[in-house]
Amino acid sequence: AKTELTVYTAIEAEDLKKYAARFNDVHPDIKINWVRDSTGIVTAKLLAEKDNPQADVVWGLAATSLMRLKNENMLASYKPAGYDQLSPKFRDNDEAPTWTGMDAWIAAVCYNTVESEKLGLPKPTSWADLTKPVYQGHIIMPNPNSSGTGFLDVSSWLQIFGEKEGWEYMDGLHKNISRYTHSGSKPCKLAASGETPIGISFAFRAAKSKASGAPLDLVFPKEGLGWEMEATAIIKGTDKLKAAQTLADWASSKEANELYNEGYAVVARPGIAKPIQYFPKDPESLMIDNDFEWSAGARDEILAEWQSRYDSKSEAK
Amino acid sequence: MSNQAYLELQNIHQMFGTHQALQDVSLNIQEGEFVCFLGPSGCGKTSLLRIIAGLDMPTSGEIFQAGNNITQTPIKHRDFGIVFQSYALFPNLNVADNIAYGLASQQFSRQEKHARVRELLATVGLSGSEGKYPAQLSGGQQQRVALARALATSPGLLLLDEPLSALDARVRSHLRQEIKQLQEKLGVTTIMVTHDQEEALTMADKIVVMNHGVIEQIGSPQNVYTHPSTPFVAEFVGEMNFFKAQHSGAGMMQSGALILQCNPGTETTFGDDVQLAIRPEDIRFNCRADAENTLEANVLHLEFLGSRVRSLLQIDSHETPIIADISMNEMSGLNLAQGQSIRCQLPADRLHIFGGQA
Amino acid sequence: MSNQAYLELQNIHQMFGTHQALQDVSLNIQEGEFVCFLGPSGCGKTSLLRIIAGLDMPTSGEIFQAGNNITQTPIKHRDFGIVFQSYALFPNLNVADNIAYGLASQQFSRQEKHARVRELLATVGLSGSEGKYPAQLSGGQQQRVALARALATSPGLLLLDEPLSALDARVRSHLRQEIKQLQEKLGVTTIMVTHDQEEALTMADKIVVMNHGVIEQIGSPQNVYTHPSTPFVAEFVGEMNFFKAQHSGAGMMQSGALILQCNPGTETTFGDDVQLAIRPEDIRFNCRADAENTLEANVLHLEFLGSRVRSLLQIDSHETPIIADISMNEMSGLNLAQGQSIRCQLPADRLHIFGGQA
Amino acid sequence: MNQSNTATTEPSQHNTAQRLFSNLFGRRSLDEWSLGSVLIIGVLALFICVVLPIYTLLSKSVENRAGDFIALTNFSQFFATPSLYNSINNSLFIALLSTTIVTSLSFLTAYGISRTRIPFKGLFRTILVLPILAPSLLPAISLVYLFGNQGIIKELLMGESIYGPIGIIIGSCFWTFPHALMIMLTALANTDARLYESAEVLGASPIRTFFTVTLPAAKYGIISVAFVVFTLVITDFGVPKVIGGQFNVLATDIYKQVIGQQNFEMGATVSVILLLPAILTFLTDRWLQRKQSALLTSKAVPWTAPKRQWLDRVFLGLMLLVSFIILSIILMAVYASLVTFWPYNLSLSLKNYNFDLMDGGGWAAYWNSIQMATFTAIIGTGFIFFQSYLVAKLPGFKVLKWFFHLFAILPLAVPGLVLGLAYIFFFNSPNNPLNGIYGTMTILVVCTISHFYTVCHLTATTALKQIDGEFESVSASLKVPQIKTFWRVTLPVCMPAVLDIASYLFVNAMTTVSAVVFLYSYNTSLASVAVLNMDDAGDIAPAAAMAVMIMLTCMLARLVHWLLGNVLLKNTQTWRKK
Ligand SMILES: Nc1ncnc2c1ncn2[C@@H]1O[C@H](COP(=O)(O)OP(=O)(O)OP(=O)(O)O)[C@@H](O)[C@H]1O
Ligand SMILES: Nc1ncnc2c1ncn2[C@@H]1O[C@H](COP(=O)(O)OP(=O)(O)OP(=O)(O)O)[C@@H](O)[C@H]1O
Ligand SMILES: [Fe+3]
Ligand SMILES: [Mg+2]
Ligand SMILES: [Mg+2]
Repeated sequence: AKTELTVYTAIEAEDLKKYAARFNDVHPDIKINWVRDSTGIVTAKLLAEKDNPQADVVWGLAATSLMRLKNENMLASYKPAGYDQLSPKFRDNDEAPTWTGMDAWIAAVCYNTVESEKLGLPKPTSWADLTKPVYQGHIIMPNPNSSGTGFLDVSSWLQIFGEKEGWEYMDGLHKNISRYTHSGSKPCKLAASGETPIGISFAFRAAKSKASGAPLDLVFPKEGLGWEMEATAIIKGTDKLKAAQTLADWASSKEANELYNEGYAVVARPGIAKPIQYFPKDPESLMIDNDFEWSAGARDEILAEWQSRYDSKSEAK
Repeated sequence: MSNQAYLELQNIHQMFGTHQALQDVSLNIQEGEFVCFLGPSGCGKTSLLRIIAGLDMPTSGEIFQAGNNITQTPIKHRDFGIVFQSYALFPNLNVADNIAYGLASQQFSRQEKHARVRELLATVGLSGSEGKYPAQLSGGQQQRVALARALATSPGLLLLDEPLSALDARVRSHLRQEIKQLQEKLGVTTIMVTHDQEEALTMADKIVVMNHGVIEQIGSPQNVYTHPSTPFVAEFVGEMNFFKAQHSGAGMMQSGALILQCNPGTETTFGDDVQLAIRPEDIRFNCRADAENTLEANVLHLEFLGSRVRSLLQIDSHETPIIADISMNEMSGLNLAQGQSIRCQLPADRLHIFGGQA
Repeated sequence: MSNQAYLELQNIHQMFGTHQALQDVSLNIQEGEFVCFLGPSGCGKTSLLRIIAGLDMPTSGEIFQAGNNITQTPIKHRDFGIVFQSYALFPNLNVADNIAYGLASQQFSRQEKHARVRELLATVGLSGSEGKYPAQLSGGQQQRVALARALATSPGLLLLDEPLSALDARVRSHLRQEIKQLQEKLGVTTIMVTHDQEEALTMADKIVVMNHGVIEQIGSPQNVYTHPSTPFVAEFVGEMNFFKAQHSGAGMMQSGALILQCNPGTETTFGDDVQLAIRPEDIRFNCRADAENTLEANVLHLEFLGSRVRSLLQIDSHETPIIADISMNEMSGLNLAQGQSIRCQLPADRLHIFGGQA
Repeated sequence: MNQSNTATTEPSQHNTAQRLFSNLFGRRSLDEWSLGSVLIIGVLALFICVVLPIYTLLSKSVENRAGDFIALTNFSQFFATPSLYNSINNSLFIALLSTTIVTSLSFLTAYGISRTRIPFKGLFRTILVLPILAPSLLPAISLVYLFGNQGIIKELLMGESIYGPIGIIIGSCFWTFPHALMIMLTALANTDARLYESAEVLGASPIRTFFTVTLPAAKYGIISVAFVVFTLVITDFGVPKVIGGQFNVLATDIYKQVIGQQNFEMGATVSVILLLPAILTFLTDRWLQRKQSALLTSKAVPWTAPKRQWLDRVFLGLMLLVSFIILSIILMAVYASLVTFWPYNLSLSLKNYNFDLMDGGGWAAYWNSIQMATFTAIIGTGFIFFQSYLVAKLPGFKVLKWFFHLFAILPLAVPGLVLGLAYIFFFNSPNNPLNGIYGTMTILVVCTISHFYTVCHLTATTALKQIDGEFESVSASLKVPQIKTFWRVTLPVCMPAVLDIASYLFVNAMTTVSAVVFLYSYNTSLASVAVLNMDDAGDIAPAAAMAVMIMLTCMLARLVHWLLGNVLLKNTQTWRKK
């Protein structure tokens, strides 16, 4: 009989079928039951279910979230086949690794050419540009408290500009923000539909929206891009450990990395990635040297600070 | 018509769709009179009262008050107070506010209103209840508040739609007297609707008996009881035994094998089919042998009713038995028993004659 | 206690919380008897009936049927049919199904049921109404269906809770006779609850008068009416005038300035305070001058009640006037008028004496 | 008559203990005992599904993450965080303003329907209650298309942003309006022509009559509406989530605390704070209801409106306006769901109905919703009606019934969001033997039934109360088991109420978000939650499409209800005819 695995994921909904199908090409005896939600919700769900886990595997969730789960001692340690071939950035540098990186998901700014023209907004080229007064009320970004993308933005600015200047930067940016959304892809979708001329989001979403016909330009600010890893892990205590390991093995295989590359410019296995439409030629050079340990550790502090500074936007009105 | 009448209805008709609720109703009411509309449910009493109040317009006919045609006069220019069947007190206003409701529109000062309310409450015997709400009052008390409210503006005409029907028997007979006394004291012309004959008999100066939208008889209580002009009135006001009979000679009626002597009066001629009628209490038992209209009857059944005994008497030549009421006092002399045969009399002066069949 | 009694209640008490609804009620009912529980609203009649039916449990006391203690017997082992005040007909079942409702559980064939329903409908005079629904029947017809349903299982005991109170006066007096006749025909022991004294007087073999949860008197209708054992019974069953008086000698009672001769019987001694009572219809007017207990009275008010006139008489030495009823026949000889003075008699054999004050 | 001898004989000596024993046991037949045990099961079920979860939630609010008791630390932290406790102000502001608007508007429209002579009353009524068939997210999404930055009539806002209090208030008013209207219609249906006639006879002007007769009679209805709307708005999080922008309210705070920050304890704390106004509202409403029943008289004569030309015209205008607004909002959502790519490609297509390519669970979520709603309607109706029946008609078991009633009323005071969170805490606890139902369809059905229990219970109880209380006594005297009377009489007579309950449960199960948003799992995602998630992910048009699907399904359910009620019942309920 088929083994059924309950897999929690934050991979875009439209790609789930593809992922499962590719996996089943190789392992037809394992059926994947997806539980798909945005990063925050999946993480919350996993934590809520801590005492009684429902998931067997997490495939495609922000690495910082997985680190959090690791701290809660919820992940089984497993070193998938070919683990050592992955770039070190994509590895849990622990004795007994618990998570395995898949691909990188990088920040980007979605710029709606039609609406910007109407409003006379120049195309920004850097993060710093976004604090200019012209953009006042025209920028939407995700709320780091609920969105993984939002958090990677905030943590990258703190790393790019330094802690103090980072917060000063955000103070300036905050003046131009019309609202913070709960999901990371929403700012780009809103930019695509003209609800806002500029949305801070991530590259994968931006490229997809542009491909589906939206009048978008992708902007990759020159100071460097925050990024986050999608990663895979096995939940501790699963009663289908064997199948779970099979999936984890495949998730770091070459085929899988080719699959990730269909949407993501940077993947865990070096030398696999081919350029992707609308992406810069060498995305890795734009990616900052992200310190995940730091950002995972300081997460609660950063979020609390962010919340006390910006989370009551509406009162200004 | 006479100009002395306080209120005069002329040929009132009322149609509801195809249903004729009132048919050619004409009526005079004198000032200060207490008039009862009496009739079975659905006979049109309320309809008539509403027309007099101006709440409904009659399909045709006219109403005159002191000689003026008021058929078209709007309610607010008419001068009457009304108590509805179930009082219709404002549940959200207390007793004082209910009573003073009609005073507001007449520019009374606060104190005047106060005084008037107190006076009215005293009149209806509810002093001190100003602050209570209708829900806190018993049925009888609510009824009195409704009365006080209707009287507050000192209307020339008081209309009461079955004011007592919602109350229980004891409260009812008590309030009957009170209303009557109040009316006499104030001298206000009053029309009361009722379907209870006893109520009408005890309270009214004039009874208007109605049936199927038509007035059957108008008269004093005594007159209506002792000289009902139709079989309907005879049966509705009190109880009545009926026999079919035929005019068989001057003042003689033949019913079955019986030949009964009757007081002349009704105009019937030989061979006419008539109905004879007699009230149960008018049948005599202690009668001399030579008295008129005596007959032998068989006692079928005796029913004890407290102050009197109701007997069911079978008369030879008649199919349906007749009812006779015997007071307990008379009974003690008679020693009647079931199954016994007895001689009784249908006194000629107590026989009613109605032409035609029922 | 006697074993012949069909039903025997011994010292029944019933408490609802702190409210004592029944207090030490004991009662024997013979087979085939028609018993009425009579009393004012809230006196505990329904409570007692429900205890007999087994619908409620008494707080204490026992019930015996044919000598067997059935106090604890579950309803389904008791043998009675019951008709509720509201009839409680099943609105969605037609007449036939309603009547046959209790037959189902007793393994009757379809045809037997059919036959039984038809028989019962004939008994209550509703043949041919099998297919109608309760909403299509008049109140009186519904009542009969409820009766038929209760009779369907041929119960040994029939319980009726104010079966007539929801009906209008005319239907009521008609059904009274029907129920009584049916009961006589079937010979079924019957208990009926009512607050209408006339109903109880005309229908019952035995009346149980109740007040405040206590039995005041048990007796035949005549007995209860003519020999009420307490002032409450005297006043509740029929009307009664009361005077305060004092025993002032052998068979003599003094009330105000009046000295009245009374039939001996009640044990009172000199100086005892008593209540004298007389029914309005027992006061005589055509009395010889030498008769006992005559007195002069002033006619305050006359009220026409149809078959009789109610007079309000003021007696010199008494504050509250007394009521006397005069039949119309007697009245025609008397020619009484308001304000007139008249000589009347309170016959000694009609005076009731109750010890103690009211 | 001779059957009397077969009556079981018991020893004639009874001591008190024995009597007590037989009072408790001996006299109950097997029949009554089995029904009694069903009642006991019912009380237990409600205890487990309502009381225990809420208790667990309350205890969470005074615990820290590790589960230690920390008294009110969470609360002081809440009040120390300005952004959190600002939400209280925001919530109150939104709720009070919406309450004022909805109460007055629903009074006016209800007046128009029941007290004027305007034409097309039935049509207006149908249109005005339409919003009840849509999830509360639908108006919010629709508002984005109407007043958003690309909205077709955004100029009407004169530069104000729809994302914020304005949007929340319009959206809240839209979806709470039918609830208010229905209460208001019942309140105003209570006319008493006699009072109007009395007022007229006593010379009162129309204005005075309005203030002394019309308004007082509707007073409790109006207060009741105000409280209901207040609770609905303050506990709703769908609308503020979609259109609230950065305007935080308590309900979204809970969501953010739990989903965004995985801070369950603070979520529980905010839930408790949200529970307070709801409970206060609930208690006041109960108290008012009791007061009102004392005022109602049974002899009222229905009042028919006289012709008042200008008044009728004004009301016709109002009805047209309100109907127009409601229809616009609904039709905007429908239109938006059909537009290929708003606003750059306005050609119509069904692309947005291709839910399988979106977040939220795809078409499977829609079918799950239907399945969930069907189970809720069938199981819920069966359970609720039968339990209400036992409470109303089974003799004895007084204490048990008292508790049952208490438990049945409780859910009314518990906002769905709070209930959902309580369910996580309670059912997902590993030492709860029932934790197997966590993440299954069962827990969704159980939670939805619990969430909407009270109204159904009251509907059933009202219907049962109208049935003669002596039916059971009659059956007992005829020796027919009570359950048979239930089948043959009680159930058929109450059929209209049963259908009402089923339809109410179905529609609410289709549209509810708040209670289930924490509880669904991969194979039980629901359409209403999908709307939220799609909107969350920026797929606004597909979200509109799913909301439209839900609304159409509810309309279909109502149509089926109507057909059953009018066609089927008419044939089986011939007995109602005179
Ligand atoms: N507004 C109306 N529309 C149609 N029919 C009406 C209306 N009002 C009264 N009727 C009918 O007219 C007839 C007389 O009604 P009315 O109320 O005057 O009777 P009533 O004598 O007062 O009876 P009750 O003693 O029952 O009050 C009845 O058959 C009634 O059904
Ligand atoms: N289940 C109960 N709980 C509490 N009190 C009750 C209950 N049943 C009856 N009572 C009270 O017991 C008293 C007697 O009630 P019961 O119904 O026997 O009166 P009744 O004589 O039948 O009156 P009615 O003529 O009004 O039907 C009343 O005061 C009533 O309020
Ligand atoms: Fe809810
Ligand atoms: Mg009438
Ligand atoms: Mg009773």
